[in-house]
Amino acid sequence: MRKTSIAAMIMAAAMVGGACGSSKKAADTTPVTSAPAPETTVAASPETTAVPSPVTTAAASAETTTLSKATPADSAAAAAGPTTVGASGEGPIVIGAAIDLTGNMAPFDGPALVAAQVTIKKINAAGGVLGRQLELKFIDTKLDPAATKAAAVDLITTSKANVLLTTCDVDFATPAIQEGIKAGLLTVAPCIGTDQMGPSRFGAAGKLAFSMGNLAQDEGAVLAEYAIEKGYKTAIVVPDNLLVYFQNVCSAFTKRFEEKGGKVVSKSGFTSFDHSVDNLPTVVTGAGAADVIALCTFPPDITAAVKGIRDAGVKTPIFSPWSGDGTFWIPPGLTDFTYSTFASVFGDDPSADVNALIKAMTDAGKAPGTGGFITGAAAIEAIAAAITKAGSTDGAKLAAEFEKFSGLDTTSGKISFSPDLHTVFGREYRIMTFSNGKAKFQKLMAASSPAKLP
Amino acid sequence: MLVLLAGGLSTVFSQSVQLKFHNAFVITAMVVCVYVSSGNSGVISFGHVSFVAIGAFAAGLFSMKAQQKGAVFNDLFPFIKDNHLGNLATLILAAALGGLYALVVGIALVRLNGLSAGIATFAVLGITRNVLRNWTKVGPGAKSIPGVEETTGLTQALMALILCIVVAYIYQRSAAGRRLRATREDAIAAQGVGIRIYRERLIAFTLSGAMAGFVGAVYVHFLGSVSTDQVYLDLTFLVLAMLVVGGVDSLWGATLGGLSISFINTLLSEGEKGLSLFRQKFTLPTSSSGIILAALMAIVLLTRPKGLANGREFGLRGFRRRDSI
Amino acid sequence: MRYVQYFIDAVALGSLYSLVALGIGLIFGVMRLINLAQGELLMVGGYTLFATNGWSVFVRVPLVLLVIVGLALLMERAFRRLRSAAPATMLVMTFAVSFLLRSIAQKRWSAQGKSMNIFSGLSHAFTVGQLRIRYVTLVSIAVGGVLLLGVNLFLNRTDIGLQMRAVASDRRIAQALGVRTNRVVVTAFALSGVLATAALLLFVPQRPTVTPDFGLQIAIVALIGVVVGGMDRLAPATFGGFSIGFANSMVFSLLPTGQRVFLDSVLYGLVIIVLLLRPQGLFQRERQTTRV
Amino acid sequence: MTERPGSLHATALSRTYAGVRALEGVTITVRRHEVIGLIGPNGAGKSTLVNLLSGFDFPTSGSVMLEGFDITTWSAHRRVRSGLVRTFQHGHAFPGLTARENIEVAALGTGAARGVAARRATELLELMGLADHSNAEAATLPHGDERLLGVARALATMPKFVLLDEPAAGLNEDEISAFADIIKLVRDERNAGILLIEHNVPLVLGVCDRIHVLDQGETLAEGSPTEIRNHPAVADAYLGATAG
Repeated sequence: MRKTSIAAMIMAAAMVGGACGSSKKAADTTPVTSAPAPETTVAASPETTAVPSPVTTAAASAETTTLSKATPADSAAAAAGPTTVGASGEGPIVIGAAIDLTGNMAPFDGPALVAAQVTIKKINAAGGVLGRQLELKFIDTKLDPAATKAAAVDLITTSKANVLLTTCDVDFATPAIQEGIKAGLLTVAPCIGTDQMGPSRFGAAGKLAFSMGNLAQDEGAVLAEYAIEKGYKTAIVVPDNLLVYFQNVCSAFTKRFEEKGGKVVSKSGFTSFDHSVDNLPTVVTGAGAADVIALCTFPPDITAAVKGIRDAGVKTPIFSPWSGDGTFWIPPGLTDFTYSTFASVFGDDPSADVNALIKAMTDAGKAPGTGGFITGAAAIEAIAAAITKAGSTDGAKLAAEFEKFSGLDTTSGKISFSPDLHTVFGREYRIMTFSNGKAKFQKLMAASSPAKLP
Repeated sequence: MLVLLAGGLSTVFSQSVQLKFHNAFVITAMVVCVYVSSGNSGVISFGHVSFVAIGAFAAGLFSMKAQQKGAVFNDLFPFIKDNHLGNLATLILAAALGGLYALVVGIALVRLNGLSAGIATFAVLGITRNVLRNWTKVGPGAKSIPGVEETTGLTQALMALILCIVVAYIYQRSAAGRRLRATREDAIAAQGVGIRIYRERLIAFTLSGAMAGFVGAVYVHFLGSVSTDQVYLDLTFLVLAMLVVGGVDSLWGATLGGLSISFINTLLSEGEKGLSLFRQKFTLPTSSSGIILAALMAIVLLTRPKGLANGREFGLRGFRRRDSI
Repeated sequence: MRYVQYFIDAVALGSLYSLVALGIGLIFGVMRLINLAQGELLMVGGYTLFATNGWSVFVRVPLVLLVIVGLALLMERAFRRLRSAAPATMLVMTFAVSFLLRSIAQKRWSAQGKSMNIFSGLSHAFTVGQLRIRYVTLVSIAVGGVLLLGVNLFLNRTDIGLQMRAVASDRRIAQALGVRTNRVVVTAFALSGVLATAALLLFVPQRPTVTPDFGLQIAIVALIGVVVGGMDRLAPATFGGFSIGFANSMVFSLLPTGQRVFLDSVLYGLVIIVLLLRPQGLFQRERQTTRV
Repeated sequence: MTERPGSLHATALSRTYAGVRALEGVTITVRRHEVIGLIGPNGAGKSTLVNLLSGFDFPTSGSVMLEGFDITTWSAHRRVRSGLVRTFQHGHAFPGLTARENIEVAALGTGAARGVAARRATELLELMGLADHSNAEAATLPHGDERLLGVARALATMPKFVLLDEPAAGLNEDEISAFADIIKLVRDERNAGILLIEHNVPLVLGVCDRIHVLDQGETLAEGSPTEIRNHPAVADAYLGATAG
């Protein structure tokens, strides 16, 4: 009896302590964001971004001074007075990122975040946006829905974020996206690949939501057009039913391949994680002969899929979207495996800017694993461009600018949005091919248009 | 009184920390739901998150505006696609569907014991998730349900938890609850005095299913959205761990387990962001909170195998060693 | 012919899972413990293989064996205090250990998969007529058979095996008769480590990417198999593991293309039906009515 | 003998376990207001017979009738609700519940309201001399008290027939004579039929109206205490071995 009470008391103390601690933290942070002097630029304060940021962002050195100034009196004053300095155009422009640094999206969100930090540093060094510095604050959501929502709220209310970045999976990002668009903020996901970012999922308020990823309909189209260009006439299409993105890429491939005179001889997929991947060799060999296999899935099951197909003696070229990027999953000696991606991480990217960015990240000890990192840079560049054009950080105005982007030049190439499509289309893809386990850049290629799916 | 408490909490804590409280209350309510069945019967169910999922999806789909629903989820059966319900109605619907589903599942499965029961209920969870994710006539497919009205505030979350605790308390004090607890103590003796194990378990299973459906609806009205992976394995393991760490055989244990793990989890993730505590500043490394939480759970289990509550129960005059059955 | 190929595929998957099931069944038999963390033995072994990619197999195989058996023994230490705790407590304890190890792996290697490369050629196929058989399938069946036989011989013919069975049937009485329970349980865990190593080495040619969830994915399926097969004895547990893998593959092949997304539903439905019809296990003789 | 209302009647009961015969063609009747003793050496099939009568096991052949109804395939709890209850050789008290709760829950099991259950518990605790222990957990009771609690718990279901499985094991002589009075009380005041399985021969001979002797799964003898005492085969098989 006594023991329980003690345990309960400790627990209660822990709760209160935790909560007080964090509320105190919130109070401590306030002066950081409301630092009155415009020249006091703070980026990536460890207060909210405890993760040792791999890249020293512009004004990280300012954090200690700001911290030491944060006396209780300051906090009280800050709490009492209006703290909307950021919105008034005086302080830094805050970009809040509610992203995953722990769970299954961390391999995508992490590199995008690092690229965003490098880009912010570059922009700040060049004088910022509208004369204001950019400041990135991030919170790890661990893909937990409640934590995702709380992270977004924390960034919006405590950090006074002007723009919100979310994780790269639309379903796990939804709690944060909804908080962002509800607060009237431009809400951007670095690398969601479906057309779900925007009004098609979130209704009218979804006008504020965008993704810097490549639209699945566009990516499927480019893969099909490349296949046609290679002279392939017949295709076996193998979608992974797990994600809408995979289904859409493979459907778009089918659509465009047939539009261009190709013939899809079989379309039969599997589902990641339900252990059906080991059946793929039979599915593929049973489909008969074809010139190309379009495989839309991701690690870990893509390894078993590709290796299974090759080990079964099938030498047909395999085409994959960005989800097949990276060396980490490649079985040894992989040959005739082609994928489309944002950037080559194998040192042979045709763009000097991209290679410079990769170098900056590698120097910081965070070499990217796939080309998806570039979307973090693109997000910052697009946001900066929109703020410059709109002369404001107002979400609706920024969204209007985003919808007008047509061929906007970014490190990731020229990007376009439309009122209907809030995910990038028309970007030039890097077509990459693995031969004998080595990846090689083939060509830059943009889709003539996104394929239309029913 | 509750409103005052909630109001008090909301003035003291920042908005994002309040959301963690919301979440703690709702998740703890789920633990209490599982307790009603598993705690009283002694048969662990891995399937209760199915009922949470059913409740959450039903409430989510029916609280979406018909127009948006038609645009995003065009395949739905017309009666799902074209109808819209108010917040309260979705809570009732979710409880009804959760109870009905639990009844159907229970009719087949409550006859099973031990691990067979565990695996069978786990299979129900797998089926529920698979169907909701792939049968686009009844669910949103591999997409989240967006735009659910966020009507679960701090007060509502706390009320939902208290409601669940009260229902659980009334049930376990009722004749039916006492009969079920007798079967947990000694199944053979219970049969020997005429207790129908099957019937008693089915009552508890259905009741807890209805409660779980209700909590699922509260959950979706808190999150504002839901997807199948958010009400699947991770949540199942979390809720069960909370139940066992708190103490599976008492309502107090279930409540204590849910609240304490939630709050430690919050503390740790705040710690990753940087946390001032007793004038000391702590910063935990990224992604370390899961490691610490798992280690703490293991330590609690090793030092208190019967859970934090160690069999103690809520009582009117403080905590008693064990309340009447 | 198509159906024969389906059958071969199903046998292939079944034989892989039977190896994992054997390990789970052994620990359950001796300790009445469902070890959810059994999969993490495979996961940690997988990362060991990843870290030693390119080394000689003569170094890697003993090293992986050492790591996995070492981890199995550590787990035994962690579970030791809970030997007489309630089953739910033990289960959640193994879950906590599994969660701990997965969290560490996630922090150390991130959720991004890592490619392992050992005995890669084993998953190549040879053809008999139109039929395609992977070498790894034959090896799995052979290894599975030999290990099942070996463990059974060990249990039936050696002193420690006999003690193990005594502990399995009633630990208190065994203890009272002077059986050194700790030694027996430690041996069982070490043995389960050996079995996990064998399973891992045969999984890798076919599933060469290790993620933090790599082991959990496999262990859950194998565990379901063990319960369905009948967990009280080793052979039924192993055949249970085989059956679940076999059914997983067979159901997929037999479902119409458009319905294959419902694989999990059909499979879990079958599991429920089997449990309702034979709660004691598919391959278990009927239990005597509970004696009162 | 034909089945009559007011009796529990088993006809030609047999039970085979995996080829081994545990019980073979046993016919037995217990009437209301009557105590039948069931004796026999270890392994004679006494427990099997009780299990078959109470629904904890089912016969390979033969039937069980309760007051005119064929209850052969009825579940245990259904039999309890129809007035046929048993106790257990090894106590099987609900270990975490108090003595009072053990009795109350039995009453609740047969559908009594909580107030009624509480009243019954008070009465039965009094009757069994357990009133002092009413709030002690069953697991902490001495062996003898645990047996008595088992009987009290059975009586809380308001049975017409009670099968007592070695209720006196662990009782001392004073307690045994008190227990004999309780059995008679149950028979006389509650008008119940009682089947008493017991090794304690003086108790059986003293309290039973008739005695049924099993040996190796078959009926060896049946009759009044006097008849059984003088039955040569019984003396050989059983009485001689233990009573001597």
